[in-house]
Amino acid sequence: MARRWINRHPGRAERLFLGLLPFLILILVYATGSAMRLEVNPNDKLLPSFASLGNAIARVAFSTDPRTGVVLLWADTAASLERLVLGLVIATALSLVIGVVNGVLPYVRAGLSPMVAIVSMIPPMALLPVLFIVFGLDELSKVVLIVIGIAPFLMRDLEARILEMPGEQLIKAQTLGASSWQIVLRVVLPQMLPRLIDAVRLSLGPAWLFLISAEAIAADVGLGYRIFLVRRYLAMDVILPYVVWITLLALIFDIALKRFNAWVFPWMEAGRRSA
Amino acid sequence: MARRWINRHPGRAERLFLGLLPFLILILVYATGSAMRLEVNPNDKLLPSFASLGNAIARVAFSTDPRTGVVLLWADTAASLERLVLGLVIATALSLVIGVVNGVLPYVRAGLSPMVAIVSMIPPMALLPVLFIVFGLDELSKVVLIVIGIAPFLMRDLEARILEMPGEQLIKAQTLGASSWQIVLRVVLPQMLPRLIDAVRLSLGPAWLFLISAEAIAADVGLGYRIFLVRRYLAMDVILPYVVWITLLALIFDIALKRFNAWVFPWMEAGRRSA
Amino acid sequence: AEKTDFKIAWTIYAGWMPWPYAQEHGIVKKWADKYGISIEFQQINDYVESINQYTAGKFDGVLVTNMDALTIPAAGGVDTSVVLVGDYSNGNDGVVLKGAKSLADIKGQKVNLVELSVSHYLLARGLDSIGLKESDVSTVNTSDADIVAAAASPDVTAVVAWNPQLAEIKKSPDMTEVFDSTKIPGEIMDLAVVNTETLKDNPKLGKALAGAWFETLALMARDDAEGKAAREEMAKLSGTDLPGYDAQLKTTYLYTDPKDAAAFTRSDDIVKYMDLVRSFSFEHNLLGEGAASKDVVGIAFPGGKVLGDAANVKLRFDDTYEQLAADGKL
Amino acid sequence: MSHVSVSNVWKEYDGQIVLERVNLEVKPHAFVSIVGPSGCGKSTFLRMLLSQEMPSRGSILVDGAPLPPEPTEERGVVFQRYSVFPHLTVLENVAFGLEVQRSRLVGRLFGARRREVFEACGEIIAAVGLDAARDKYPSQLSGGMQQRLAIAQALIRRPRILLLDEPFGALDPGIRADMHDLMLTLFEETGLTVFMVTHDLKEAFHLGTRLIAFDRYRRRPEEIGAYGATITFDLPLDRSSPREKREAMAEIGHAVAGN
Amino acid sequence: MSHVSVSNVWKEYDGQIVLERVNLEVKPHAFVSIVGPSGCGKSTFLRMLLSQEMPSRGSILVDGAPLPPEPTEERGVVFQRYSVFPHLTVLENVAFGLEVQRSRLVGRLFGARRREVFEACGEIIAAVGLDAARDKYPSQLSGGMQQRLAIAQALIRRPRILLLDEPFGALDPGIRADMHDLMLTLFEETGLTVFMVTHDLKEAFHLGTRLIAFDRYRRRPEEIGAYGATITFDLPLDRSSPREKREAMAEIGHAVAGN
Ligand SMILES: Nc1ncnc2c1ncn2[C@@H]1O[C@H](COP(=O)(O)OP(=O)(O)OP(=O)(O)O)[C@@H](O)[C@H]1O
Ligand SMILES: Nc1ncnc2c1ncn2[C@@H]1O[C@H](COP(=O)(O)OP(=O)(O)OP(=O)(O)O)[C@@H](O)[C@H]1O
Ligand SMILES: [Mg+2]
Ligand SMILES: [Mg+2]
Repeated sequence: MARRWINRHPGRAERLFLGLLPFLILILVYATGSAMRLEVNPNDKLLPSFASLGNAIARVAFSTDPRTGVVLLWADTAASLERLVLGLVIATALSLVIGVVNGVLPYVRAGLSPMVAIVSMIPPMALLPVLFIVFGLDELSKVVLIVIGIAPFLMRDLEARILEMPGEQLIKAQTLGASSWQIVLRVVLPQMLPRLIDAVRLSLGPAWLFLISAEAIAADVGLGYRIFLVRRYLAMDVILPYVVWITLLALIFDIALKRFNAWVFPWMEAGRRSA
Repeated sequence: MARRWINRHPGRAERLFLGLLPFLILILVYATGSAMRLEVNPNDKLLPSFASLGNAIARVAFSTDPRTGVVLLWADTAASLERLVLGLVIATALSLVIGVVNGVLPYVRAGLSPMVAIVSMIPPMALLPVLFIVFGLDELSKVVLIVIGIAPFLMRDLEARILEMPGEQLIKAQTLGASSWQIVLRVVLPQMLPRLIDAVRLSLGPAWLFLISAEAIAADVGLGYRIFLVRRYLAMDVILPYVVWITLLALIFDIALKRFNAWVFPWMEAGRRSA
Repeated sequence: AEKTDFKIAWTIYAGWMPWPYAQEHGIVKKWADKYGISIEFQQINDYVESINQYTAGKFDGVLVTNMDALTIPAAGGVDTSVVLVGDYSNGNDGVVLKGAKSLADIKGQKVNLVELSVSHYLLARGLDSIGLKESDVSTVNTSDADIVAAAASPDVTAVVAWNPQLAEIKKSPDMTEVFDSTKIPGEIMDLAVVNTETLKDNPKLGKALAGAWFETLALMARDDAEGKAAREEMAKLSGTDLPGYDAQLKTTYLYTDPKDAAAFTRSDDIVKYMDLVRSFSFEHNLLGEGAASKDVVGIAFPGGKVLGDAANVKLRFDDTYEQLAADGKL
Repeated sequence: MSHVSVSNVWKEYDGQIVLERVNLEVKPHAFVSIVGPSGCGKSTFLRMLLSQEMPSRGSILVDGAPLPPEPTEERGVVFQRYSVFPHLTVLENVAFGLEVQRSRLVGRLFGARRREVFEACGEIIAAVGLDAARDKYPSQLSGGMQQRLAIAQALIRRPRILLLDEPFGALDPGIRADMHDLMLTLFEETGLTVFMVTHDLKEAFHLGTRLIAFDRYRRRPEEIGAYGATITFDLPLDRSSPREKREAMAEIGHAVAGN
Repeated sequence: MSHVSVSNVWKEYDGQIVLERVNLEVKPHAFVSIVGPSGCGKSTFLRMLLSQEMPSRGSILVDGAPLPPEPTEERGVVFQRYSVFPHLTVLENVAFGLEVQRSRLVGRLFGARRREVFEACGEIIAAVGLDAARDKYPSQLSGGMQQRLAIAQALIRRPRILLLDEPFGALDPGIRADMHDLMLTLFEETGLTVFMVTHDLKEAFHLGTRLIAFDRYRRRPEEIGAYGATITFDLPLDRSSPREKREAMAEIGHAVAGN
């Protein structure tokens, strides 16, 4: 009997092949588009050939910039990563505190939850001038933009997750004599940390977005700065590798956080339905 | 005996008071900051007084613009909402289809899930030039930016939610003779729709963000257009009301979607722990 | 108040690249040291943001065009002095049409440009020159960073831009430049401005800036290896190469000689140009929504000439430092 | 001919052996009660009969053919944990099986055909005593009510094999007796084969035509994991002789209690 | 003096009356078995004793004082549904109560004190038969094992009142008998007062020193909702007289089965 499709699982090799397929198609589509445009206008910069992409990569990633004596890609990456990690760490720590008290304490929730909900709706880009004036144009404002951009989401998600916890667990902890503080520390926090990290994974995309936007406005080094700088020359041969590189970095973060979760919180995995 | 803080729930009046408190504080902080700056420079534009905010609001919201003959705020709102709603609807529909097949069919998941994860990490702003060429510079590209910005998140969230469903339900449906298609239609979809709408609520912030960014890049009407246009002369008296208005609109969307969920999917509420 | 540390915001633009070069090669420091002060040039990517930051008081000075100096800080009540008129756009700004031969073809088209910027001014002047009105076209506000990509989009037919974007746009074979700033020489100026109060309390700042500026200009104007090396570096800094940068310099009229700069600042032309600019600004509500006439913001020129409200002078063209440089008294 | 035939089945999880050397031949129309200590693998055994999991070794045949590789409508199930659909009312939960059968395309009926099916479901809903809760959602029901719903839902497609995992554990004695009657009636009427895991020996004896017990032969802590449970008792039950039944019950009770 | 005193308690949910006019006086050191049909409000009654919910009307006193408005360590609980902490191992779950008692600040012990507490927990873990699973997480345990863990966890703080909601429903007879012995030993040793909901009359009689039954007087479908359940039987049980017990059991069984 033929199995239902929902019960058919691809094997290892099949999975690899299927996973790569869309990327192969993408590369093919790009190559075709690029060739077509270059045929019409050999100087077209929008979809450069793989050869010029390679040249640009060699220039930015493997040779030192004669003016500054650094390899551009690495200098940019180091600067951006520092801002990103700082922003993520601060946002996560802040959200953990506010998300947990919001989820656990009805009085705090009544006060802060509507505020957080509303702040999460404010488009931070529109307030950039104010941000820059309050936090200066240096590293701080870039980190703050990331924090303002993702923390409200993290807080709301955490609050919702805590409210989804089976009420019995909190009752049970109380019957074992735990105080509010102990319940937070020993019941809520440990169960919420892995969820928070999952939420941070979902926030990686937005975090990069905010970082790039901040770097586009005020910076003299960074991945977003470089993209912005060469954008006015439509130097897609630099932009595309940078975008791929950013995506790759984000992906590495994502996978690292996932691994970290599975490693530090084994009880999460123990109960999962196999995929 | 004093109750634990986790068991103390504020009353109606207290809740109202606590909910308003942060906003009152915010207004107070703003008023102080504004007064301080205006004392130094009466023409300061960064934190205008409530009087000049009022004037600006009257100008943009209640009187027709002499140049174009329309009331600016309404014209901008209508244009932006049209783009936003279109983007949200398309993103939701697309995500529903892809998220569900990704969650339900292991073969499709093997092919698409990595792609979706990677696409969700690409900062769409950096690829704007390509978007412009493919989708033009008009309404379409703005809608597409919203879709590209939020759909990957929606898809990933939906996929994860489906994988979290108790396996017993799918087994049970199979023992009742349901085919893959019937399981999708009658078991997975109805349970996922409310989750999807919850995810859309979480995406409202990013959706506005992408809309405003798109309007900042190329537009002749829209809330984001106006904000970036008047930013040229730091007209915070217009920007601030616009930001408040955008936040309010997003909030109304959020509440409307929440109500909609509770109304159309009564079974969701029936089992919730009281807040 | 007297102080010793000053911050100036700069953005990438052909006529402003001498500043970061001067900073990196110690020319700024040399002159600042001479007057016992320190000057830091900070790069901002977003041009409007740099002016906003200056207007909000985060910087003591900024590099800006004449129109933006009038409409942003001056109209915002920040009394601003022009220390140096660095250059004027002599082809650096242009109107480009896709598949059309003359400016008259623009009628009825959608024009992509940075609204309310010098591009907008250029367009208005261009339309004016052939008897068209602004209402004969419709404008679409387009970010300067993305205008090259926008121009490549199939549904865009008319663009106003400045360099280096302009040069990129013109590279496309179906694009024709139909109007540019050589037709309105001197009207679009690139300035170094400083908060008037700060300058009054610290004239040393003006002297140091003028000293560093003209030394650097002299260096880059040289046709020898050193001059070339300087320009090459400026090219790198602005994200292009030497030929690209030289091409941009060709359409930028740099006042290399301080005497010329001082003479231009004192000329009647500049009054005429500023009157055109303030008329445009007023018509586009850039002098404040409540402005009753184009006279609300006063503009002062050397020799006591004033355009507009003399009791509310917020923009001052000051030839003191250019003249000191010309006289070799720095 | 034997209807269900289990030969030399092993089941491991990550190297831990749960079941080993399970052999069983079941004739058609048998009611197999399964007992055994907690955690010995009874639910695991049912899951394999359901094709929810595959044996690590060995084979299971039904009517001589290997078990289909996935759950089918021929084998109904009531899980130990609640397994009704939370988004459907009691009535819709029960009607689900009939709706997907009669409407292959959308799995849902409309108009007169829908009314007809819903009416047909009324009988079994009444039989499990949920008449007053027809339009409630599962989250509005008590645990026992949810379980009764699950039973009604599983019976609606009249499966040939029914797998029950402690289905009556949460029911009160009155309802439980009613459910027993219902089960027996259905069993007699339909020629169903039933596998039922239970912790209640009385129930096992009352309903079963055969009783099997799973247990480990080795019980020392260090041996658990290395050795699995298997069938340690296998008694045919004759419903007509109460005395024999009582004796067997005492014997088994002793053995299963493990002391 | 009466220890727990329930006077004229009503409970409604959204206008649906679940319990009405519940009156009960319980002496110290009583073992109250609670039976009644599914959905009649037994769990609801326990939740009120726990202060998890408030009565809509009426009052509950313990030792003459009103019930604290929230759960306290004096009233332990084992829920019908699993209520152990999923992120703690078996050992950590049991130690939880002692850890929060001895470390008010962080609710967690370290070093020698931690070892000491963990050792103290070993006994009760052995008593519920989870010795081999000390370091497993709840999701790795079978349903019955989870429930045994919940029992061990609730007993560790030696509460004065213990509330059990069908705690042994998922256990096999052998383990169940062990748990009964454990319960009775603890009950005798500690002077505990126990309220236990069960569906198993034999268990109710075996463990209880008193048996109460909840039921509705009105059973017609249209009356449900308008009238709640209340205490319909209240029997003191004398453990020493098996015959009386058997007779009472038959009577109750009949009444509760409702036919
Ligand atoms: N997915 C799994 N991964 C690892 N071990 C598992 C898994 N499922 C079950 N087990 C183990 O298999 C053994 C048997 O579990 P099972 O649920 O079949 O027991 P059971 O006999 O049904 O017990 P109970 O009577 O308590 O329901 C247990 O020791 C359990 O820990
Ligand atoms: N939160 C709630 N909202 C509305 N109705 C509820 C709620 N909780 C319980 N009920 C209703 O109250 C009644 C009693 O429920 P309860 O869980 O106390 O029954 P029970 O006697 O414990 O049943 P069982 O023996 O099946 O566990 C049921 O009819 C149920 O539908
Ligand atoms: Mg089991
Ligand atoms: Mg109950």
